[in-house]
Amino acid sequence: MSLSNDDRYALYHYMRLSRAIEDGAWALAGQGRMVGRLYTGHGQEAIPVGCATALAADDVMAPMYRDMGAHLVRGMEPWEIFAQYMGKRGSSNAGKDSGLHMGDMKRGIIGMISVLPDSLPVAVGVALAFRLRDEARVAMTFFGEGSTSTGAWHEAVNMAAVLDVPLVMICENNGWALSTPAEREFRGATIAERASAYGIAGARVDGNDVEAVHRTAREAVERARSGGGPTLIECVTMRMRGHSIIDPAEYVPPEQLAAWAVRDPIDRLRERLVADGLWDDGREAAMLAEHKGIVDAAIDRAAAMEDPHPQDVYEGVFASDGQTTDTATSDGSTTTGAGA
Amino acid sequence: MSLSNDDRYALYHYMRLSRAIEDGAWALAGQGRMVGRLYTGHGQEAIPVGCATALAADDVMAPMYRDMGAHLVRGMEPWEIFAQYMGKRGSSNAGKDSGLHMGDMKRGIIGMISVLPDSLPVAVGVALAFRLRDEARVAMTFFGEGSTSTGAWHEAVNMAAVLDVPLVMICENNGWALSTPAEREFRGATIAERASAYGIAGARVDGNDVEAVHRTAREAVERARSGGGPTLIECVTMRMRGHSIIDPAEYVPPEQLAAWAVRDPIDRLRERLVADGLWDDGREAAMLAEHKGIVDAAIDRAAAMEDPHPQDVYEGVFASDGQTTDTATSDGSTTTGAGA
Amino acid sequence: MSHVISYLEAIREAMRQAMRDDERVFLIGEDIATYGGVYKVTDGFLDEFGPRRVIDTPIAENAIIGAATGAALVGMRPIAEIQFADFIASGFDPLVNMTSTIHYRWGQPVPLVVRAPAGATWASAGPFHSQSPEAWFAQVPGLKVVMPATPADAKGLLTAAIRDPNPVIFLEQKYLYRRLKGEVPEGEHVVPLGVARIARAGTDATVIAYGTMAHKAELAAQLLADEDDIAIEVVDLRTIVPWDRAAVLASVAKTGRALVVYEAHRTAGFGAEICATIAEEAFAQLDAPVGRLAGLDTPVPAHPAMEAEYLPDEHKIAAALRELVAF
Amino acid sequence: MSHVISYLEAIREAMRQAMRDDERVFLIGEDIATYGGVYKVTDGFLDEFGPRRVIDTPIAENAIIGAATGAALVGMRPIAEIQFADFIASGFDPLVNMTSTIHYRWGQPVPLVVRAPAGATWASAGPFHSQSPEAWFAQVPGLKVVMPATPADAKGLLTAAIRDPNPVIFLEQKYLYRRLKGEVPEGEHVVPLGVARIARAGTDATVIAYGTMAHKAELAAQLLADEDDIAIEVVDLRTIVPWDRAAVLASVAKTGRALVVYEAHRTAGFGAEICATIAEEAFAQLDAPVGRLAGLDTPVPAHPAMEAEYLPDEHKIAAALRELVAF
Ligand SMILES: Cc1ncc(C[n+]2csc(CCOP(=O)(O)OP(=O)(O)O)c2C)c(N)n1
Ligand SMILES: Cc1ncc(C[n+]2csc(CCOP(=O)(O)OP(=O)(O)O)c2C)c(N)n1
Ligand SMILES: [Mg+2]
Ligand SMILES: [Mg+2]
Repeated sequence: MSLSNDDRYALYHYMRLSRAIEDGAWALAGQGRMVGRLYTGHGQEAIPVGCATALAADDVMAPMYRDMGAHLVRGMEPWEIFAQYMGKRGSSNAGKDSGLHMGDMKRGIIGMISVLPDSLPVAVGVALAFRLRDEARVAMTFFGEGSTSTGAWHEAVNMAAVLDVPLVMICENNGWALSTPAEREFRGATIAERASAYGIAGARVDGNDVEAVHRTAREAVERARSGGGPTLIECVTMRMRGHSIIDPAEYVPPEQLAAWAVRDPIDRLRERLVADGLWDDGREAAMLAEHKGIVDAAIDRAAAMEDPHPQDVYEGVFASDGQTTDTATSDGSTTTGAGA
Repeated sequence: MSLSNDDRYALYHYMRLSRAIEDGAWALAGQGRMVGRLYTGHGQEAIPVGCATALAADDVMAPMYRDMGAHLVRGMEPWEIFAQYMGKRGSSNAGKDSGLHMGDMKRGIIGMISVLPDSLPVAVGVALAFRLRDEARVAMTFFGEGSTSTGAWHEAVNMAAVLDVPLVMICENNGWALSTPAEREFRGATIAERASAYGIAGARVDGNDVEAVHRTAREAVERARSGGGPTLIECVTMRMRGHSIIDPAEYVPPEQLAAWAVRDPIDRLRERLVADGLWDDGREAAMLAEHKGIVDAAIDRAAAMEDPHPQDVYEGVFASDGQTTDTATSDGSTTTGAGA
Repeated sequence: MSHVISYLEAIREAMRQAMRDDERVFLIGEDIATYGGVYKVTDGFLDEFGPRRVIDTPIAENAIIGAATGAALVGMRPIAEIQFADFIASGFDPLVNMTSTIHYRWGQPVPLVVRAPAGATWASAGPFHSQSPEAWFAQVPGLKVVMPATPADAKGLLTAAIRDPNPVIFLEQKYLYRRLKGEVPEGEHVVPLGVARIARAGTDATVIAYGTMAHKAELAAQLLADEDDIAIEVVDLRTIVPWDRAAVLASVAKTGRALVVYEAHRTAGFGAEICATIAEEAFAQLDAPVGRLAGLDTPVPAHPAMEAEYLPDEHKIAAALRELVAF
Repeated sequence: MSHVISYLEAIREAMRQAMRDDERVFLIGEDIATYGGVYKVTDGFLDEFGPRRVIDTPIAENAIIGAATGAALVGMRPIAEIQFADFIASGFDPLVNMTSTIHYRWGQPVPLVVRAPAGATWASAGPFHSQSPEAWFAQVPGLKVVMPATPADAKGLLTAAIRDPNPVIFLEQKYLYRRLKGEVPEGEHVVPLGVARIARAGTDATVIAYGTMAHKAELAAQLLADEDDIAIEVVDLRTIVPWDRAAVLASVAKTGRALVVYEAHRTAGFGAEICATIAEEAFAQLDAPVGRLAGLDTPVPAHPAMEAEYLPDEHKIAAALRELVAF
């Protein structure tokens, strides 16, 4: 499972672009142009990117609100993300919900909700359906370490274990759940060690090493695909900004931030690429420029889109008959935008 | 922590009396004289008896529906139990609820509800209050292995661990949750091994050996009382009857029942007492006769009690002001019967 | 072709036919496979459909509902059983926050049925095996709520629920399971959601009810016909969400008098919604205030003497109707 | 002695005084200690009262409510904070099944307050940070439900809630937190649960509301006084359970016209209970059908254009009142 140069470039690209988009969104929010609040994955980019790249096209993933990179890997376009952030009529949630709560079954993305970690039991069901239909498909889902304190988390992990479904569960242990440090969320030393108590495979990996994350995820995905059941992966990282854009996070010790700043996942991969003779300042500058262009164009395109109409609020509470997912094939479903 | 002869007699007495009461209730139910359904702890008597005897008088316990012996240890009188079973006006639940859902703060008993395992988070709060008030008191609670699959279970165990409260959690692993065998409730080898993942003490004990159960519980109670935090104890036993009186339990392999029949906790303690020269047929006959007398008298006394009046239904939805628990002392509360 | 079967058998028949017709349909819940469910509704299903389509789970209402939702999102048509409606509270969050909002938020249908035995038994099932939680779900946009009152409707509405592209809470009336038998069409039988049943035509007053109480209302109407020569119209809503306002208003326009009956706690029960709607929409047609008869604002007590006091029944309904007609 | 403080400061003041007066009172919830709560309601409490009385928990709504219940049973008076009312769904079961029934079942009081910021913000908080779940709890016997509309009431009702021997759901209106300031008595201030406030006297019609909508109703009444010379009486319920039927009926008897306004989803919202009660009890006094204005039967949408369409406000209330008065 060694990574090709192209694989490594892709990992780098997705992480960098994630950050560029989130930086763009941060500025946008500062200008009061966002609908809803901004939560970012600054410093954690290696996890969604490293994991989502381990999936096949017809696998399904249920990301959380910091997983920008996972959306990009699954083919979400930057302008779609900004359209969502601005609550545009033609966006994924059509202005009805906000943030990275974007669902799109064509791309195998389950849209999350705010209640934590409600995508996890849903992902168990996705994986269960794959198993029941004998499809060699895998589901993957992401959650923070704080979310492991919830009952929903336990019920889902335990059910995944008992029903032996092809599911990869990614814990992004970024040290904090809002203002609560990990040691006040749980008393065990790690999340990964819980795996054996559930009777499933577990792993703990440096969440700021995208290649290590990717390898670990790939192993888990292969295990799941070949009937080996679920895996719980703990990716150890650090939340480098406040919980959301309005949180100055004064409760985080500056030393902790400093210690992690030097472990930035983007810098680390770049340094390796440079060391391997695969990257240089020229390429870096070109990528930054390219990404800036992408983000600027995306913002412009999204900004030009139509805003929701007040009357849109009445549409879509219920699906209508014709609209049903009438296929149990591997592409699963036809999707209708919430605004349709 | 060796057991005195009197201690051992007491363990034997409580187990035997539990069974006598449950046998009496079984007959009563057959006569259609019970309100609500009967669930018994046949074959599991060592657990509630061995554990409840490890508590001090001002400790608090939250039992489950099979824990007859725990109620007896805490001073519940057999006639009170039959009054409850018959839904009498002067019973603990005054006919409003049924079965072993009897609460009585004077005796430190939290009344359970049907939803599993809702007493567990409540017991966490009891233990938390003890810690906050610096009282050297302990809370203990009981649940089946099936109940460990629930979100409530996980949230409570995790919170007990993080808040480091003086709580002893007793899992009665009797192999079955209604028709579901333990291996379809969880995939880990044991419940006890979860303890370390939660960062707390754990133990696994032969649940049909009342002395072993008692010693294990006592250790945990002492640990909790001296500030050592919560313990999760798994008592391995077998449900020797159906889930409730109406369940013929045809799904249980006869071999499994046969294998456990020879490990009956009452027989085992008696054999040991006999071997130690502390018990003989005469004593046994006397105790059986005494218990029969207790049960017969209890049934008669309960049967003679008044039935609830239809209008009682309107009483007690809300507590009234005067009735408040206005003390934070170690005896905690004044209790008003539900029927009052 | 029809046959006479019980309410419970009608439910079984709907599920069996759906599972035979559509391989996407599967069952998930506690003790539904080997045991056939606590009320034996799925008895025999494991043998016929095998362990992939009749799945026993751990005790985990949240995960059952969440997992059923996930399976629905990728093309399955799960039927989740919650052992007792009372325990839906343990899986409340996914239903009201996740499952119900998916289509609204991102346009994906969630074809899912959550079945649960609901209501009291008149047999001391007590506070945690007797609840009627329909009002909670009626307050949540995106969930449909069904409460059949007859065997034929149990079959027809469950078939419609399984085919519906939305999450449907199907509250089976455990009191009726074995007690109520009736003619049920043998083959395919679909009763559309949202269309009330005029259970009995009448001119003097309208009773609006659903589930067990629709059954009791029919008994009460018969009592009044027999004893008082009063002609009561009984409107059985069948479904709470959506509910058939037109049928209710048409009946009230005809009779000028309405009594709403439900078994759940009176305060903030779904019947309040019906009363409020009638009061607003049929103001000019009403010859008497809209009456309400419901379960008490207390937990459902175990002892039969109190349980009977708690529950509306045909005699209480008849008494309320006599008063209403005399107004 | 009184001072002018915000709705949020009033809540803080009630809690601070209760904690100073009664050592049994303590706070438990997520991010309430170091962080002072997501809305900073408990800012400074950790410093004043220390970590034993201001307890940060893991993310575990079920265990928070369960544990608070247990502490209440042994003589404490916990105040549990649920970070957003929407997340009460994750701790729904203990509230509706365990906590609410203890006193009924075995006579032990459960003096417990569950505080939660509720309602929409008119600022795009979206479907999971905007809900008004009061109807769920009104349907559950044994829970009291409070929704204050003014700073003075926020303080006085919270003080009463903390002293009440029953579990009380205290739904703070996050829209009002910093927006609404008012005179609040400085020392002890208790507003009894179950007594409505006549926020404004009038003769032409009655608006019944609570929480943010009571505030909006006052604004609407002012609009109608200014622009139309219509005298609206505004009844602010303050508490949903118990609710002050007498005050509502007295006002309706006086004006003959009633409009019920609430922010929650219209169908099966608590307002339906008020409408149903008025329709039944004040039938003879009504000159017009009881009107209802509520949130839509949709999730609360994020985008401001749709959120504004979703929410009742003073203009919509005024329009509905004009129609009502003209009936
Ligand atoms: C059930 C529930 N309770 C509370 C919240 C409020 N909340 C939002 S994010 C958050 C912290 C989450 O921490 P973690 O899971 O570690 O994810 P992170 O934000 O660190 O990525 C909390 C408590 C919620 N969304 N859901
Ligand atoms: C939350 C919840 N779901 C389902 C049930 C129905 N139920 C009652 S007892 C039981 C099995 C419990 O098994 P276990 O915890 O092992 O206890 P045991 O009966 O074996 O002593 C179930 C599923 C319940 N009471 N609560
Ligand atoms: Mg975190
Ligand atoms: Mg068991």
